[in-house]
Amino acid sequence: MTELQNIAKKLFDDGSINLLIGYSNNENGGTSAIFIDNSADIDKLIYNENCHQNLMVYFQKPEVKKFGKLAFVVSLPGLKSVLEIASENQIKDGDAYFIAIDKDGNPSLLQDFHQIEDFITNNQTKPPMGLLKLMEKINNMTREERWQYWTDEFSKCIKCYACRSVCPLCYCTQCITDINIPQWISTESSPIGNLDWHIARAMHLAGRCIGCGECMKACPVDIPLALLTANLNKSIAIHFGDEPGMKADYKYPLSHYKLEDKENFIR
Amino acid sequence: MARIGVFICHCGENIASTVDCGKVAEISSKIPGVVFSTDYKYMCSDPGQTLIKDAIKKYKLTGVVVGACSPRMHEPTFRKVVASEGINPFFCEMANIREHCSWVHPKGEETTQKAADTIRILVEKVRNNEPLYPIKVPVTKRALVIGGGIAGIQASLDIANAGNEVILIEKEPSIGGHMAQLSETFPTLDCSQCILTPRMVEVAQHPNITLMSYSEVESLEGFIGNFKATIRKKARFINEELCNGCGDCTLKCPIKKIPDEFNAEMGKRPAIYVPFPQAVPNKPVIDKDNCTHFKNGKCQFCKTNCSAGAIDFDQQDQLITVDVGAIVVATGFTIKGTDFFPEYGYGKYKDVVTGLQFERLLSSSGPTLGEVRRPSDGKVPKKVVFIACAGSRDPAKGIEYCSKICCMYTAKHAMLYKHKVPDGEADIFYMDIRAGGKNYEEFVRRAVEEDDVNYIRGRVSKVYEKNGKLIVRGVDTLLNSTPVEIEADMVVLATASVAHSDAESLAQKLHISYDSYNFFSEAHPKLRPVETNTAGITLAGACQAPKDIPESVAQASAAASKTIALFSQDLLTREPIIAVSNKSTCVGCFLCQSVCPYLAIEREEIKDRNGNIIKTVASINSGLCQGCGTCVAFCRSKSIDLQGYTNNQVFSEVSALFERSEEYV
Amino acid sequence: MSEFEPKIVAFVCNWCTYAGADLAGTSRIKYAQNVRIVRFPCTGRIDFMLLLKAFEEGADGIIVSGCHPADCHYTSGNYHARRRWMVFKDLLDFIGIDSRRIVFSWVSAAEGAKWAHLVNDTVSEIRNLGPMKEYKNLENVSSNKIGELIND
Amino acid sequence: MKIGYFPGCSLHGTAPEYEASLKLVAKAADIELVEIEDWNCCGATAAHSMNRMLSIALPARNLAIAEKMGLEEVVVPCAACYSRLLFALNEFKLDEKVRMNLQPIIETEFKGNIKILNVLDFLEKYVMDALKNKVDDKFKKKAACYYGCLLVRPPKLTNSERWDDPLRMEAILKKIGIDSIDWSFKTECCGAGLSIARTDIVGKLSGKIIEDAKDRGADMIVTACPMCQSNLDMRRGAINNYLKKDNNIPAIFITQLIGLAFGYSEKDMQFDKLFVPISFSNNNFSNNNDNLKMQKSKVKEVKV
Repeated sequence: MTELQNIAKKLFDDGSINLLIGYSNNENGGTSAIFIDNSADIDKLIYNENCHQNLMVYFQKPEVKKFGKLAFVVSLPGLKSVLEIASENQIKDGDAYFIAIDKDGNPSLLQDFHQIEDFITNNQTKPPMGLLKLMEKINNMTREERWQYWTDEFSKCIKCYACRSVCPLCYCTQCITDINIPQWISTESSPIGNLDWHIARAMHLAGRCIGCGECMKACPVDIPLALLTANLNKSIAIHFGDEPGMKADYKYPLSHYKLEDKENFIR
Repeated sequence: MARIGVFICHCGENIASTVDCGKVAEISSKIPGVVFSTDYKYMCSDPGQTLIKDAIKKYKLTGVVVGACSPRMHEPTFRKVVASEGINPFFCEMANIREHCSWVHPKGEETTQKAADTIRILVEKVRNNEPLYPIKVPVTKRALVIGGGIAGIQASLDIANAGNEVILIEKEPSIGGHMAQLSETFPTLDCSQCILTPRMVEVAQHPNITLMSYSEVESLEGFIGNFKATIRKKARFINEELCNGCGDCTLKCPIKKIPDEFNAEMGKRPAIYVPFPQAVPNKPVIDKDNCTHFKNGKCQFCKTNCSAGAIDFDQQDQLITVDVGAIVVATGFTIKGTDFFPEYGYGKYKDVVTGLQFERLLSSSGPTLGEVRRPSDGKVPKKVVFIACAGSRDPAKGIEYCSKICCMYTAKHAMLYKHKVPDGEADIFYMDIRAGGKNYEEFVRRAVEEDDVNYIRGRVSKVYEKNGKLIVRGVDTLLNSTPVEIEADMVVLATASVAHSDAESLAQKLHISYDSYNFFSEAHPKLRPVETNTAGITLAGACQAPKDIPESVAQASAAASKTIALFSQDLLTREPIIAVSNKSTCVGCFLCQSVCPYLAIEREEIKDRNGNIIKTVASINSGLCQGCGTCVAFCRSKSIDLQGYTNNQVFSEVSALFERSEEYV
Repeated sequence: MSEFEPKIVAFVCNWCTYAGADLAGTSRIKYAQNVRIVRFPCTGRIDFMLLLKAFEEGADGIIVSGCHPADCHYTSGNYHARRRWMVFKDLLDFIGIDSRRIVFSWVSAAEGAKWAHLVNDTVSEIRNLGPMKEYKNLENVSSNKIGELIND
Repeated sequence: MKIGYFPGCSLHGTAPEYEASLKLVAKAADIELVEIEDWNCCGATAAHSMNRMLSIALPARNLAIAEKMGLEEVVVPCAACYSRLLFALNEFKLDEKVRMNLQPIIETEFKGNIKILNVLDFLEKYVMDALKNKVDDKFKKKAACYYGCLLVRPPKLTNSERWDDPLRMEAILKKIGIDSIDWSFKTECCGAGLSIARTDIVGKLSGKIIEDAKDRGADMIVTACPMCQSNLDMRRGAINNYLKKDNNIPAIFITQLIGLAFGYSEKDMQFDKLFVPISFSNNNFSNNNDNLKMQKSKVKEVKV
């Protein structure tokens, strides 16, 4: 039995949890989420470098919530999303256990936000180089080139909303794109509809996105979606000095202000 | 299906001279849903209103768009018209084709097109309007009057005499304001203090008035009928209840050389002082910055000599919160000092004084006991030059307006000087004499004809000192622009009246608007001259613009009557422009909560039948919400909306911004 | 060919800029006709989606204007708006939409002349930028790419 | 450090002592003044009374050349030149039409990034610090600091804070131990260009200045403008005529005094070029009769 499985077993054995969400091998040779509701299935629980999905996306699903006591296997991005949704009043301290996987792959049990905050501080990683390079490349383009780049990318979008489904922060019961009075965003996968959707998605995640990159990985047509939010978070860090997912009492930068915020762009 | 009527007003020639109103009506008639469209000379007139009423009946209209002036002008008028025909008044919108169109553009097709576009935008809004019903809120029948000059005193007395409570706050140690500093008043030359001090006493003794001197507004929350004001009662270091006003402390204070504010710094006062003998309240105050005790802890002369034991060096500023239903702002004005004028010596010549300083020299309660003596050597000046419009009406000085009172008080000064120094000479440099007012022109003529005051029409370019005389170099524009040089003993500048230096920050605390000179702005320059744009707050006196005493008093009574009218109702009707939340779609992220400046967003727990909490959602307190809509723009799931500016309404407006020709083919 | 006349929409708050535009009217200060005004209670109310919608409707330029800092009728709506626009502008820049087409300004109720200048300046700047052809071309961007992808 | 230098006609003509003293003062403060190559007239009064574009193009050409030379700042010691150059730069910045039309006229590119310093700006920015511990007892004289009109006016252009009663020269002189009087004619007109055509008017205007300075106990008038200095110094004949008495109060450039404080000699500072003599050596700063006679004879020589 691995250390991970040991921790899980103990949680079941002492009755702390009714459901554990972790990773297991799937028939395609990859990994997928596994929902374990009794200790008999614990031997299927694994963790390796292929386990990237942010399992916190399941936290708000009613099907999961009804189990009551929960545990999640989470790595750094998952833990950041825990703190972010905590700051958004979606999870309270003690609502779930977290089996945190550190950068060397070792599991440990975290129970409160304070421990999570410490864990995140001690396990900081750099964002993937590829993403940063692409971001820099786009920023170095002329405006016309950037527009062309994104028009091309967005034209691929088939409005499958996989980006929304995998995002742990897209938990609204009513998404703006589903509203038809008024019809904010055209439902068809037309150029304008696609552009509106991706701008709206980015703005709704600005200052909230914790950078797990799931949206990009889930996208069936490979639009580098995480760039939009990553670039916005960069602006927010520069303008306001805020970074989401670091503290449970994080103050959303767009609903707070400082008198001295810069306004050199305002006439 | 909406049945909308469009009514285009010519506003006489105001709109019709540049906009083809008939054509706008014709274009509007083709908008889907518009079943009636017409134009008329004066839509706000009685026949105009009847025209709308008749059309509502005849065409069974469900909504109305009036293309006329700014909604800030006539929206209530037309909403009333619509309501009188049984339609919810919020189905009436105004398209601003006057201020935003006909007045700012030349006559032509494009201007007409803009008017038509504006109508179309509002038609789309009306199509998506929903019936709204006024909100009733209780009224606190207590007024806060800020400023205890003649305007504040008058407003307080009027409101209190109508049977309402008044809290009058004054930032100085005594009420009275500038009027208490004046010697005599124009055009009657009656003694200023003689007519003012009875009013001051009346304030102090009035059972309905709570006087808080040496106090300032710290902050203000709430809205009409329900303000919550926090007042800073500054420590005067005197126990006001123990103090009997004997004044022994002021006599015993060893510090005696502090420039006296009440005497416009022409005299001196001690560190513990009553600003003037008739002060109300007649209680001293310790000037902490100049008091030896506060500087090094050594002196306590006042304390040891106070038989009442009223001196309290440990007193602290107090913050007092009061509930009030209405506010009258009567904070008055100040004047530019002589240091504002490079050409008149930057204040370095002692014998160049301001009008207010000269007023103190004329006053029998002033530092010279009413004898005109010049500050430098105490000699009686035999030649006094008065300079009117010092700073005022001068774009180069940044003060383009007329200070209004200077022509009259300069004439008064010259006259009073001549009465006191009959062999003296008084010269007045002026630009124009503005003596509009009852008996004002006659007063000026009296100065010229009876008192031999010498009026010189021209400006003064420079005043400098030479051999103990002030050389006034100017020009006489009536005598072929002859340069004039006058050797004067004294120069009196009628310096510009300006807003207080803290006027801007007070306006920001009160959320009232102010103009570029920091005078507070009235809601409408002609028809709502005492109200501000913030409901429940009115203006009185020179905080709005320079005014003389009769005008200030008249406006104070007007502000009081507005306040009394408000207090005559138990419940106040508020516009239902507030936010509402959709509790079924709200996910309770509460990112909206911190944007609400009124703390109107509350957490509401939704429970199932067994009392278990299903979720916590945002709920809007309709009493607190003021309808800014900031939370609406924040809500990702659009679970909050703003009545009167709903998502659907503004979205429809934007959708109708530009004409899409195919729709009308 | 006549000169390109840009279509400008102004989203303004009721208390400051709308009143400032009223003052421009009462003062008879002339300015360009290209602007269409939409009234909001506060700049805080202005949803970024409405700006996108305005471009979609054919606007070549957008003015967003409200009360100066510290003057907001509702105390702080303009401060929130200020942050929102800071972030939104950066996003538009990143996507390649010319953010010069959106002009943010504070115009108080006393600044009728500033309002007139703002409109005139915006019109002449947008005239120099030319029509907002990106958005207009979007209508013509074929869904071919999507088609190609599905056919793959 | 290198700073641009626009002498204008005066410093190469009537006021060589101003140029000499300024250059040595700069040298003492470790500044090299680089004269703008091939400079031309600033346009003076003639250009702006005739043609606005000409009055902008003439100074702008000088500034453009300075920019091309890689200079970031240029010192303009003559107050009139200073005014014209500042005006041109300001118009260039504010008026789009000027920007569009200028280049073909001056046949060179101009970006408008250069900064213009008058002599007081220059002394405050680069020399003040070097004047620490330069208080000298021999300077225990009363100065009447005279600014004239164009050094401070128009205030919107020059950004002067106290344009009717400036105190900048006073502060600089204080550094070397000279106290200044408070007087009323600091910014009065000296008569300026009427020096040639209407010497009598200059006599009257400058006379009033001299009279007030003297009445208030000044030992010397200190200037920062070659025009003012020449009127106050050279037109003593006309001045004395107007005042109906002889006046021997000297008028000297501020840079000459600063130079002395740096240890240069009166000869270096070209005191001999002054019509009304002045000397600080051997405590013989005086207005004795010898000097007066000398002055009278000189006045005669140059009477136009």
